Amino acid sequence: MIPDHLLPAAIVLTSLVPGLLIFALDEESHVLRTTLNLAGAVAKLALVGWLILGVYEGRTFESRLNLAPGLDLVLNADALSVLFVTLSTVLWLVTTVYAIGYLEHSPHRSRFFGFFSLCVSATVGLALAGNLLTFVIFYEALTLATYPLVAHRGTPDAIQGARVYLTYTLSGGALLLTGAAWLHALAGPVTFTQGGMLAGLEGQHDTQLVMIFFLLLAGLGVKAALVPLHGWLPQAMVAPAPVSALLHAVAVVKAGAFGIVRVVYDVYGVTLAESLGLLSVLAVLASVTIIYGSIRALSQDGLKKRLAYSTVSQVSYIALGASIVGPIATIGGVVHLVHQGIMKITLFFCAGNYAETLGVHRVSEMDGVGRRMPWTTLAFTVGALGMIGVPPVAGFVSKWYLGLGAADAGSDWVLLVLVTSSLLNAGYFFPILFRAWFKDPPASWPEEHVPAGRLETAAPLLWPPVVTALLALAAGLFAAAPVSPLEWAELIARREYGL
Amino acid sequence: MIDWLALAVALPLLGAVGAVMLPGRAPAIGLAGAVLTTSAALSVGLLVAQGTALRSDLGGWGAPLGIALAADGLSAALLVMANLVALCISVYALDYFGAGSRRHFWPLWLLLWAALNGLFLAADLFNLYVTLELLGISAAALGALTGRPEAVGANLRYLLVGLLGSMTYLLGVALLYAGLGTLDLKLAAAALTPGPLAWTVFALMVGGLLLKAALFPLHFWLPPAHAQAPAPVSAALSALVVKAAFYLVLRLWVDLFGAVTDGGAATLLGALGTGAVVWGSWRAFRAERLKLLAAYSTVAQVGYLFLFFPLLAEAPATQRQDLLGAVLLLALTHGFAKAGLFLSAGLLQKAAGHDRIADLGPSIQGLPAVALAIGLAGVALVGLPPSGTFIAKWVLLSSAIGSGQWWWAPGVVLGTLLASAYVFRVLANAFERGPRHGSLHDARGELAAAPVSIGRLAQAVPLLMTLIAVAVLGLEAEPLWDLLQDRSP
Amino acid sequence: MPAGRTPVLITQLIYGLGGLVLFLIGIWSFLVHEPLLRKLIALNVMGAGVFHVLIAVAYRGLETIPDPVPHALVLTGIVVAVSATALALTLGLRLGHGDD
Amino acid sequence: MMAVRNLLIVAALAGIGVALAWVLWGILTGPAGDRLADLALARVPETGVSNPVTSVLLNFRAYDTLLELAVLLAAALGVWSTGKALPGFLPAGEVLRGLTATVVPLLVLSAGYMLWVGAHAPGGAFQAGALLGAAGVLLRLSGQPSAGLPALPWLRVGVGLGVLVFTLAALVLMAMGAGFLTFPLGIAKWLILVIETAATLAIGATLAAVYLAGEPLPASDAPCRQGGPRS
Repeated sequence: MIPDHLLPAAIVLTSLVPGLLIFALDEESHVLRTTLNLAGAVAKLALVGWLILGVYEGRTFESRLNLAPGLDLVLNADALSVLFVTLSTVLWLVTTVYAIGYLEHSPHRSRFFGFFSLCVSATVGLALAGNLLTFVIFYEALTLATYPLVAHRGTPDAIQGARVYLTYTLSGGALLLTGAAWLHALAGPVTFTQGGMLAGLEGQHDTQLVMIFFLLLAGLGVKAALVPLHGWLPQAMVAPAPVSALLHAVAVVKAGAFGIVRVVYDVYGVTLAESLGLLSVLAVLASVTIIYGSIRALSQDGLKKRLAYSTVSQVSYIALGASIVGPIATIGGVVHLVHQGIMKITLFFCAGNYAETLGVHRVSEMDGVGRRMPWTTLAFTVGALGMIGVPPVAGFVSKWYLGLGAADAGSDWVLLVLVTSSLLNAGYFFPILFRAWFKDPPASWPEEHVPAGRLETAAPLLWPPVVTALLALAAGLFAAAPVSPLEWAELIARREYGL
Repeated sequence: MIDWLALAVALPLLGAVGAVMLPGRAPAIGLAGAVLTTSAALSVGLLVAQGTALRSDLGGWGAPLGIALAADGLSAALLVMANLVALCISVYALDYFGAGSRRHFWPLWLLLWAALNGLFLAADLFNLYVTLELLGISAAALGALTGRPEAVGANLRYLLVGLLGSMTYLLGVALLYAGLGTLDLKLAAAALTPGPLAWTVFALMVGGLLLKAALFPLHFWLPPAHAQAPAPVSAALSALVVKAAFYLVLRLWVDLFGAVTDGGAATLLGALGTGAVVWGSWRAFRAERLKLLAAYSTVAQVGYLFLFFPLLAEAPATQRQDLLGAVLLLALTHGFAKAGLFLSAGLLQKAAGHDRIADLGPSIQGLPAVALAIGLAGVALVGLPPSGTFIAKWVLLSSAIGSGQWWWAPGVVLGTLLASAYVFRVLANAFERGPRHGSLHDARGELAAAPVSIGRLAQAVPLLMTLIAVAVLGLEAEPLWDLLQDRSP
Repeated sequence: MPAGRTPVLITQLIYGLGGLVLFLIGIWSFLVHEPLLRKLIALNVMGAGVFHVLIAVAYRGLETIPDPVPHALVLTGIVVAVSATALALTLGLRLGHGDD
Repeated sequence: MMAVRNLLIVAALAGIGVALAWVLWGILTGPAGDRLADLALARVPETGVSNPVTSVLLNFRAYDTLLELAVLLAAALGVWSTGKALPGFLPAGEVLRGLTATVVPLLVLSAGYMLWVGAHAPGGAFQAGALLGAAGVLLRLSGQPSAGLPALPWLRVGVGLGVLVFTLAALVLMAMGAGFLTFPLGIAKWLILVIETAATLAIGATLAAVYLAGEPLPASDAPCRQGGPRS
């Protein structure tokens, strides 16, 4: 078996190595490519399972590579990283299946799946990052690995979208790098420490610490799509559906949100962050983003665009959770990292299915789509209800904890934000559900690719959304079960607050 | 007794003479010379890594009368890099040059190589002048090899500017000998005291070298000369020749002038470096041809190297090592990455018949290995992880801020962003499938119809080099710092 | 300063300062004149200036054998300068500047 | 505009000149004393030659000289790489031919003398090589398109000869345990003479060859050109 100090590295390598091998494959080697993809995904899942067990038992896992004096690449597993790693690993497996079905006949598959694997490697790497340097390294690597995916189709739109994506993320990356290097100069190597590694620095360098925080926040906020840094996200919608799923649920946006959580809890620590007045700024930014994203989503006719603005809004719940002091809000924010991922990936899978099966891209074309594709639409419905926060889907749990936490911390205005946002969510999701289920289907679909057979669409396209929808339901229904995302978020909150 | 230092210079000289005398066998002799020279250089590197600084008194006279060759961590690291890069270029060149230019390329190339090794190993200030001239003359001759008027003109200008630089350097050496009575670097360092002589000699020697290192605003000669040369030569010019001049400035600074000049000179170098980073990156972004882009990118990268001087000047002894390691890492990474980029550009130029960035789509998509090499080179040039440049920039930024010289940071960040802009302008071609380029199949068809076929070996070389820049130097750079540990002979 | 050194010093200064003047004239000409051939001549003037400085440094009076090291440096420098000039002239010739 | 620029350049150079002159004054009146002169002169007897400058060039700083021969070689190769040699000149008239017939052998003879005398008096490989080169130039001017140089294969040997012999000698010495370029006293004189002879031939051949401004053509198809020397 793998020794403890190599396990985190091995988890990264299970997607990195297949990714590099896939690049070298011939375009037509379907079987080998699929085998490599799935073998990597399954192996990663197995290793992550083992890791969860170990972390639950309190063992430490740390892989360390010395880059230069005082600069270490550190991968280790604490409760927070395990949560994110598990999410990405599970969703990667599902997305891989989906992507194989989605892209099987389009060109450049080796290139696509190669970068796809690199993208997940980078995500897992930044999830397991044990210090800020490592985080920055994988954060930039993620940018690089996703650029080819966004540009994949090669149309002028795709190239343009990829350029916008790159402009935003690399500028953000530069700010993050500056902030991180500054912090390194100020405080030495920035190791992620529960309770905050800067906790002792209170009262010294306050101005510098505030400036560094905003540099880091700006860098992370780009990927987390905090308003006004969200401009790339709707443009990046030109990418193929599995990529959108990856961007929105598994990797990019999540990486930004995860980074904010890390910086607040494990770099600054809640106490220092609050005493510097950083949290209230973050709370305001997050709230503005939540409302703004929802409002913009209302008026989008393109289904993927509507979902994109919904992401802008939903991801900021995570930042909102981090900005409210107290374990309950922390639980809400952290658990939403998982819940939003599962629900949003479901929605994107479904959107991809509509486009791929029927050529339906717009909300206005979705009349009666539920009758033609009931399973897909059912999955979509679960995801949408979850986003609105209807029990018992997972989204309800997150919002519940966020609300409780806000009330607990005396930030009543946050409740108002939550309620408004939920109403707006309902405002842009219910019309879709209504059209899909209750309107009559048109005589013919815009572009029907897959004829209705025993299944409503190709099996690799159908199963992933069904599975993730079930996961979203399960995460809500069995929230109290051991090793549920909620339980795990509580574990994280306990450790962060030293309870 | 095997004198590896002397062999590192003598072997390429012998190879050059062999290639001159037997022009029909020039490639075979050249490659043999390349392999042997690289072995000698690697031996030097290994010996230094094992803990001894090397010094060889040629002729047995010893300083100050005789000339010595010497290698410490700094020179050994650059020597090894230069020789590995040169070996890669040699392998690539086998395929590149046709029957007409082979007999000209190989002997000049080996002479240039001898000059590089001689320069990295020199311990005598006048001997450095001779190696500089050998370098400049062979480089200009190689750069003009295509015989096109633009190439000849650009390289004539390069030769003349280089001569201006070396003449200035030589006056500095003359005054230094007049004042100190020695030409040996170590002895001169021991004798030099702060004062008008030190400052004048510094201004003359370093000023001359800055011209050769193409530090902004003295860079004007570089882009046309490097862009017009044949691809393997451009690779050597940008990756190695400019680097050699920079090495000399650093060497003189560390050994000779650092202690006798005040911070003002270092600040000036840093300011010029910032100018180079911003201006070079901007011009690279605006360049319409790939090789010109690569050449301007060299101007910018040289700027980063000079940004370390003001930090070195202020740093306490404990941090000097870190900074030296970082600047060395940056130089090494750029060496591999830029050579890889130029070699890739050469392949694209062969495949497409031109190097206009906007029209490179079909050829770049038909050569995925080359696209990957350009991508990796781009990662290293921008300074994204994992690459040696990233670590170097991290050290640069945190030292600048940590020592209170935060004003160097914005230039670095701006340069990084501009660099991403110019790199991805090229890379976007790898994905574009607009109507202009037709579909992938058209692109392949066009390539198949083209008379030029690009060999697998020629494609593998730049890929290997850029992989070294990214994966090896980005993840396993620690030994560089060990090399820099103080090791007295 | 010992009295015997004065005549030596004067000779040295004439050569040395003359060398500096040549060097500066060379730079001036290099900077001001566009034609590459003139720049090349300017460089050779600069070289001559440096060599004069070295010769001045080597001089130790009529009765004393001069310092052979600068003399050797000058010889080496001349050959190097000739080589560079030859290449530059040929390149210029190929450009069509050589016929002036 | 140009005038202002030129004025600025002159002013800047004048400033630099004053500074340089001041420094030079300081050096020449300062205590630097004999520099390396006495040390070098004291050890001349160990070099195998008695001319101090030759001692420095071929022994103390022989490595410089080796690289300098490489510089010369690089220039020749650079010249050759630019294209074929320019056409030769029309055969000279009676007077010039007669002069050439007298002067060229004299030049060759003096070159031999220079080479030999360099061991103990001013002279040596460079002066000798320069004389040979001058002989070549003269031949070329008087209508010999090849400047008296041998056919290309041999010319290639000729221009490389200096570096070849020098490097081989140094490597053999190293292999024998003496050290790179370390001449044992007993054979130093002869070694230096061999190296200098090779260097003389190489320098002479190179200087004459670069005067052709290109790679020489095979002797048979070297065309002649109308008119005298390029005007």
